Amino acid sequence: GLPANASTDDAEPTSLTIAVSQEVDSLSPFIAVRLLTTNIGRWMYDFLTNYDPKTGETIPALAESWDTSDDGLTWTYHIREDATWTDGEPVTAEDVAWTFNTMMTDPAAAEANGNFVENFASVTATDEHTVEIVLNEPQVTMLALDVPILPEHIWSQVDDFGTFNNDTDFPIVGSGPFILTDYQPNVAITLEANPDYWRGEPKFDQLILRYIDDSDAQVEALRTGEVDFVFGLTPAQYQALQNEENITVSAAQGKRFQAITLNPGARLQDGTPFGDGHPALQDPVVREALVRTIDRDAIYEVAYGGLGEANGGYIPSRYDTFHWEPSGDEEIGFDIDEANRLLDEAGYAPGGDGIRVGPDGRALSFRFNVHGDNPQYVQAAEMMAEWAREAGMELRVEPVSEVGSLLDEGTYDILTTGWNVNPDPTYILSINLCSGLPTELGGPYLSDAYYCNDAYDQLYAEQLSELDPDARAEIVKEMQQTLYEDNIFVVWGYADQLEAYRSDVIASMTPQPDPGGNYYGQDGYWSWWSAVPVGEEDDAAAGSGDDGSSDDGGSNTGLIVGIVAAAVVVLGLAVLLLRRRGATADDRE
Amino acid sequence: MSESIQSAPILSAEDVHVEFEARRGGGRARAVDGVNLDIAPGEIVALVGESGCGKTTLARTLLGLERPTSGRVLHRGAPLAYTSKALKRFRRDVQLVLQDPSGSLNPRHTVYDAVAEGLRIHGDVPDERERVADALSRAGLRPPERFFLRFPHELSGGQRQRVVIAGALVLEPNVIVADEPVASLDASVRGEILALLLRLRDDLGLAALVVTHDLGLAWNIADRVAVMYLGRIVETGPVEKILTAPEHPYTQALLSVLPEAPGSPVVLQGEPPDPTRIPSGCRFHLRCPVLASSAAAAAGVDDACRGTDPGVLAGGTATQVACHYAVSLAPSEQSP
Amino acid sequence: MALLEVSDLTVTYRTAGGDVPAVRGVSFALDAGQKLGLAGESGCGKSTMALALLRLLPKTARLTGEIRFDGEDLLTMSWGRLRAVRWAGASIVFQGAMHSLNAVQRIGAQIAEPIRLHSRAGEAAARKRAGELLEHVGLPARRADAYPHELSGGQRQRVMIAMALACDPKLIVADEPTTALDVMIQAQILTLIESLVAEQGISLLMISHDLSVLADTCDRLAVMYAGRIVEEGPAAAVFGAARHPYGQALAAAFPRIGDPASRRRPQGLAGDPPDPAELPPGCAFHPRCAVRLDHCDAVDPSLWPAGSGEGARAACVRVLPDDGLSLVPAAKESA
Amino acid sequence: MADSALPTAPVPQLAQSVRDRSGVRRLRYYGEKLGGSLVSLFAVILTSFFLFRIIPGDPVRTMTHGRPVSIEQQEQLRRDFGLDKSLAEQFWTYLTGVLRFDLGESFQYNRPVTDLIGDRIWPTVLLVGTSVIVSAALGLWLGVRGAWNHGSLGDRVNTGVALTLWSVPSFWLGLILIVIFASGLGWFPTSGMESTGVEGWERIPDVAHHMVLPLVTLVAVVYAQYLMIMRSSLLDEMGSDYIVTARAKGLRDVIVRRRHAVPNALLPTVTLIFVNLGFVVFGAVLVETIFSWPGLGQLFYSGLSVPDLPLVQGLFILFSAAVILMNLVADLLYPVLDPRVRP
Amino acid sequence: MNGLVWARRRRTAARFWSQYRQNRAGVFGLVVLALFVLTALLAPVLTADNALSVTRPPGSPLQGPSADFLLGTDRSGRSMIDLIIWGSRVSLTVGFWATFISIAFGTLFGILAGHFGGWGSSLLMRVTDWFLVMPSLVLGVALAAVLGRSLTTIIVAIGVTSWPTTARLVRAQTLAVEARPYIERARALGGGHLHVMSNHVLPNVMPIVLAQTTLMVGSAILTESTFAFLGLGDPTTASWGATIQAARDVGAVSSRMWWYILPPGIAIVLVVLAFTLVGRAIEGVLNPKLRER
Ligand SMILES: Nc1ncnc2c1ncn2[C@@H]1O[C@H](COP(=O)(O)OP(=O)(O)OP(=O)(O)O)[C@@H](O)[C@H]1O
Ligand SMILES: Nc1ncnc2c1ncn2[C@@H]1O[C@H](COP(=O)(O)OP(=O)(O)OP(=O)(O)O)[C@@H](O)[C@H]1O
Ligand SMILES: [Mg+2]
Ligand SMILES: [Mg+2]
Repeated sequence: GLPANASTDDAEPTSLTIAVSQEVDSLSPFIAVRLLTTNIGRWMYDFLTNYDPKTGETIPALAESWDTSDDGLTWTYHIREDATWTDGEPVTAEDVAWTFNTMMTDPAAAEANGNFVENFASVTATDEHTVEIVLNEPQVTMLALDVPILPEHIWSQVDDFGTFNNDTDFPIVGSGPFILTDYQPNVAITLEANPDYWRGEPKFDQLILRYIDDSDAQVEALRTGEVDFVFGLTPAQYQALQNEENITVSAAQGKRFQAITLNPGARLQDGTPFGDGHPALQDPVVREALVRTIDRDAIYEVAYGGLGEANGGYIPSRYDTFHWEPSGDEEIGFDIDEANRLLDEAGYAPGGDGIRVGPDGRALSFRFNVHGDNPQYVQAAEMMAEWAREAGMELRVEPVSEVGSLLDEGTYDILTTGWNVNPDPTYILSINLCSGLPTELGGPYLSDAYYCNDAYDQLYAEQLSELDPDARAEIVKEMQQTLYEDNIFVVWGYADQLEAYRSDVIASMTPQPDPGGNYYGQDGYWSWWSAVPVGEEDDAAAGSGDDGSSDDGGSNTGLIVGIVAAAVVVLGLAVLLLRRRGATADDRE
Repeated sequence: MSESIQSAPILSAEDVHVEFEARRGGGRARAVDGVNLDIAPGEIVALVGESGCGKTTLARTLLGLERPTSGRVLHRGAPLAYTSKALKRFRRDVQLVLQDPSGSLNPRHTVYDAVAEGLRIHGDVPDERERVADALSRAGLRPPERFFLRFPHELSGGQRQRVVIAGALVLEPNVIVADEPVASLDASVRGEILALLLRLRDDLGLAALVVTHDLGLAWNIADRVAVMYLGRIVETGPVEKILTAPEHPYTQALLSVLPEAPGSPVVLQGEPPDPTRIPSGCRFHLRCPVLASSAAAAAGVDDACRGTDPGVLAGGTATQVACHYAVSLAPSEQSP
Repeated sequence: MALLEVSDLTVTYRTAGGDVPAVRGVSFALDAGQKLGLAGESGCGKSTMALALLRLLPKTARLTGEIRFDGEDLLTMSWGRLRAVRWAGASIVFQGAMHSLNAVQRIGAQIAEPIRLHSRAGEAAARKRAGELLEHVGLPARRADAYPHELSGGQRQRVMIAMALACDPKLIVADEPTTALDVMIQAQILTLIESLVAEQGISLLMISHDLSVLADTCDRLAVMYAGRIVEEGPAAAVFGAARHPYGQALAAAFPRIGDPASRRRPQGLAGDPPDPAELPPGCAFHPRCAVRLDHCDAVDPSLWPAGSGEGARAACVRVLPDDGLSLVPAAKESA
Repeated sequence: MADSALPTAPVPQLAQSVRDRSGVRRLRYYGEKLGGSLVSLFAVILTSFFLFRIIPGDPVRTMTHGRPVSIEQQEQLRRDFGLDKSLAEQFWTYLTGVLRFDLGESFQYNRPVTDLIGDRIWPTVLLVGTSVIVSAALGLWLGVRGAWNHGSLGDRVNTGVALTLWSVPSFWLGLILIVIFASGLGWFPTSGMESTGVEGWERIPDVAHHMVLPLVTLVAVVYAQYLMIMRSSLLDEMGSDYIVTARAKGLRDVIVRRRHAVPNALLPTVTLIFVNLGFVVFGAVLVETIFSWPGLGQLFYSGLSVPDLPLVQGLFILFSAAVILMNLVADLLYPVLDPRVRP
Repeated sequence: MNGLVWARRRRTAARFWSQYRQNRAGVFGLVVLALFVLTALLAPVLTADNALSVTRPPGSPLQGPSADFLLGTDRSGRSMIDLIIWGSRVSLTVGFWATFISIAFGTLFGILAGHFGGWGSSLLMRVTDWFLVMPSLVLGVALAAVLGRSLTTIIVAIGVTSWPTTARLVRAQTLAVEARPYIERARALGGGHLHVMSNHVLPNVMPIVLAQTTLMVGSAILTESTFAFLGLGDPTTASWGATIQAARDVGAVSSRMWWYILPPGIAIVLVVLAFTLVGRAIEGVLNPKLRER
């Protein structure tokens, strides 16, 4: 029941099939938190703003433009007039207001993105195309409100947002470049191009997400052409596919860092210690010595097949504004001799079995809990254990399925961890605040490492109120340096994102950042929206005119150019503001 | 109650009843339904009867392997205690020999182990080897050393039964209870084993209760015979008397169907009766040829046959019969 | 003419432990309407012989000799012809009725099966005949719907007999038909067999280890020992006045109640039954023989007319002229 | 069978009461079996409650899994899941839930576990059902052939192949089949249950096409069991006296086999098939995962990796219930097939 | 006497062996098994000191077969042959220990349940039944979560979930043995429960247990690989299952690294098959009814 695509009426519909393995948690944007479903949400529903594919800066989307009051508490968004729902209704300010108001009033609707509206005082549609949001306090994420705007005329009929999964009526009414037309759980999800999308119709008629659990099976399916796009390749697969005909591989700089955390003594906010972390790790010398035994380069060379970047900075180098890395003397690099020297000096003499014993008589033998399902972590852990042994420390690698409980109870010495980092680093920085520690035993908390350093907290507060982007970036870098020097949250580096697609199906696609970026999991829908089927390259080049003439209220080249231009204009503004990324895609393990 | 001036019974059953929860639902089986039986030292008693009449159950009860539902078992005049210690002591004195010698021997134990098992259980270890050798040679396995390390499957049936008997003898018991000791053996071998039992009685003064369905066997070795029918002893007395001049119609029928018996066989119709449903009156009356032939009616006991239980026979060595008809013919002979 | 004529039949089982000669040259004849009893102790080859008669032995058995049934040699007969002879010509009653009946088929169907096969009768006719047969052996026809386990041992044996009668065979082979049964039921079954056989003029080959039972039922008796017939003759002659020491011992093993000779004097045969795989040289019985002669381990006598009664024969050196010394090989003589 | 029935000749006038009693006995037998199953089921329900509570870790933490959730949100979830209640209360809620077929809400799918199971059960039933039918048919057929010609070359090859396949880890076999037949030769799709966009009747050949490799994998590792059981029970039967009787009746070999030996030998095999069925469902976890077959096994695997406790718990109950049910069916079926054990 | 007993035992063993030898498949299984056991025992001798090192491996990661590394290298640059050799240690250890637990429990409970009738036995059997219906993998998951992912966990999980099978088998055999007259005879001789169980039941149950043991080692090794596949194994140990899993982790199948995926699988198949063949051969010798098969 889809409006046929005019340009491909006669031909077989072109489709782009992506192999996925993650399950759908919900198709309701109020609930969906997984990478897959938040991505689909982006393709189905427009947001107020979007990110530029090249730079990652904020650009207009549903909101054509916006104003903010001087005190930064009132934000007014001007909603574009040419946006329509796929059932023909126009997208209005009412829809925007309804979406936010629902999240503010109904806890069930706040499940996924509630953190965006926590600070909202009111959201009102002042007219059909203007929304006004009043805040309680200034908020940095106002231009990164990654919240899908929902059609009020449909969603207002839902009784219980806690149980509504938006997967009963197809096609699902949306406003994005794609329309979700079919969902067979764990078989496939089908999206079709929205011919009326204001930014222009996608070139592929269909976007199909096909479930293939096994990563080897995914690659085999790519080889046979059953799917056209595969992501999350292993280095070996990447290398194997590199030389294959009709397949293009891509290694993009990672958004994610890999790290270990050393238990500095788990404690509550009031300082009450708990858990049974090894006391020696509270000694900075031991921590430094331990970090000295880690050969980051070797890890990326071996475990990641050379497809990644060894780096100690907290924010991946992909985000060069905020990225910091130690230079020269700052570096606590691989030096086992130094580690031995440090430990000797500090009085950790080797015991009978070659393992050093602390002054308190406890051997430097640490539990090292590794995510058992992450082969690279396991491999790196095994390497670290061997290195540490050379410095007289024992790391007992204990793979676990889930580290949450160890963290809860503070019953670990060393843990592996890793976070996806979004363009705005606020959230990822906040997890290391003292206020992230639990207030009571078993109570909720944010911390990932029981890190608590007043100097760091101080800097965090400073960067929150620093409006000058460069100055803010400086502070953020300083925070990273503090974190680095404390040797509690020890980042190894950033693995590349490895993807491959069939070049006999997809002629071109826009990566993010462009060039050299990734296709899947973008902040935006650029790759799929821009993907050009093989054989339609010419259409695509000349095609915008076509689209303009055949689409009623659709987009045209001019508009796109305008938007891009507007995006450039907005760039400055965006940098001015601290953005707090709605970290729906943050996916810590 | 015993008329005999022989020494007191070494093992006796006193009004023993044994009931079982019948196998597939359906009430209780009165496998032994009131039995008095005495075994005097040096006496061989044969217990004969049809399949399922309760012979084995009675034998097991006498050995303390089954507890009587009511009544008691007396060992040298003292009631049997069922504590494990008392039973263990009792079992030095009373031994069991089973029908199937192949089954009675653990296929993984050597002859030596099998014979010495009793000694080991009772902790008599010092001269074990001599006693095992002695028991084996008594049982006719000579020279015993040749058999020590054989496994049961390397022996013939007769030899196996001798091993079992040796295993019983090694504890120097006074009574042997043999449950169909030769039923699974070839006719030619059978005689040898029976001769062995007789010899043991003569040499060692062993008393024996031999359970069998073979009347010829009783004739071969027993002093006294007790005929059992459906949980009761229906006729008992010296072998010569019971097997040549039986009074109970059941015993008569049993004898008449022996191949070499004179006259036409009295084949009882129907299957062996069911211990879960014991008829009232005389338990044999439904199949009784005397009752059927109206001889009983002529003697005027037919109502008694159908309605009155002839009662439980007493122990001792006297000739007794539990039959209204037989009693009516010779009332003076009967003790109540 | 004899209905069944077995001459020089041998059966050898091939096993992992070597060849087992279970039947070693057996010859006998059975006339129509005659009842022959075959006795012998366990393992002497009785069942093997019975099965050999219809070539029912497992593949590991090798047969030689000749079995003439109604003039045809069963050993060289085609399989098709043999199948026709089976049951319709000669049927078998086995000892263990529980195991010889298919436990999951109703007995009626099992009786009807050969009827339908051999007389090409229809389903209904076969069922009817099965019912009649059951009545014939003293079971109500409605028991045709019963499964074997619902019957008692005696009843099952009757079913086997009814089944054996199903195709009006000329010969019934009864292999220990009463061994596991109680005295009283044994008597019932024997009476039944006797009357049926007499009534229909069927020949009977009855196998048992109980010489007294056979003597009571059969016209003639044959005694087997270690795969050979060692004594054969009219029933009374064999049971009452056997000439072979084994035959004598076997007869004596069954006491006569009331006979003071056997009172408190059980008669047995010393020694162990022979193992067919390792038979002693010469007369297989000589190690257990009480009247053994010196040369018994060298001479293996064959059946020789002996004893009272018509056609009575025995295989013992003592019945031979000059005690069979003429048969002793030269080597032995000089030793 | 073991307690060989004592000869019980019903005296005619007692026949009626015997029949009544057998009715009662039958009822009692079925009652006992049913009761036993219910007890087992209850034990499983009980176990699963405690089993999944000894697992360390806080489900809410598992759920919120690195999302920027505020502390209030975490507490709200805790309330939603009833984790703030006492253990007894939680158990009661759980128990009443299970009795109403409410197995809770999956963490990762945000849907009732029962719904998820409802979605996924049919692909599993299709795959497992077909595999059981195919492997039973194949196993039984080869088993019969093997037993009848036992010791022959064909029999030895057959047994050898079956045992070898039985020794193969099924997931490994699946991978290799994919490499050879899907990506190498391109005969079959690499994974999934159907192609996208195929509608109507065409779905049948499409699904069949997708099912070939998973089916082969499943059958390959399972059929050996049926083969071995059938072969050995048939060999058992072949030595029986009633087979000699049947041959003595003049029946042809094929008939003896078909009418007497096989039906008797089938008895133990059939029960095995049913008892196995419950486990095969579970064995499908590996194959479904390798082939991305959208069934319960794959669901279970996905639940394992989170771990999604309500889901895993629900499937645990389901799989156990399947085994219990199949055992019950086998128990109830056995008397139908074998008159000897009829109550 | 003792000497005689030993001579006797030797004779029994010789007879056992002469019968066993006739089963060609069994002999094949035994040879394969002996090779693997030998390999496992000699692993330290057969491989270099740094064979298992991940920081100083002998080769570079994921190399194809070459003269230096006949079966190529793993993701850390270790020789696949060395890994398989060491893997035999782990896999066999897991197999043996899991089987030991399973057999010990199963035999104990089986004999107890079979020997003591009554409600105690029914209760015990209910418990076994209940263990029988518990999906073993789920139990394994729970155990893995509680005990942590380690070989011990896997051993315990396999042992704990597989003992009911043995228990049922042993119970059935115990019941059969208990029905034999020699038990009655032993009781009549004055033997108590312990005597009957240890002197009569146990020796007669042992053959079944022995055959079951061999069969179970194989299936334990298979189960171990399954656990590894489900991500419940300990990826730091070099069991064959873990090696297959490591191969899957690097995408060896789709990267066409057959040398990484085939050898551990083939090793599993061979060992499991060998155990199965040996188990069946032993069964055949011990149970003459089966011998013809
Ligand atoms: N353990 C038992 N449970 C239930 N019934 C039993 C048990 N033992 C014996 N019976 C019943 O008790 C009756 C007598 O059995 P018993 O074994 O004593 O007879 P028997 O005279 O020895 O017979 P047979 O000559 O066949 O050995 C039979 O009906 C039998 O079914
Ligand atoms: N299939 C076989 N393979 C090898 N040997 C066999 C086979 N069947 C029987 N025998 C052996 O052949 C000999 C004769 O056996 P058969 O069954 O004919 O004896 P039988 O006289 O019927 O004994 P019983 O009285 O015990 O039934 C025995 O020693 C037996 O062990
Ligand atoms: Mg008895
Ligand atoms: Mg026989």
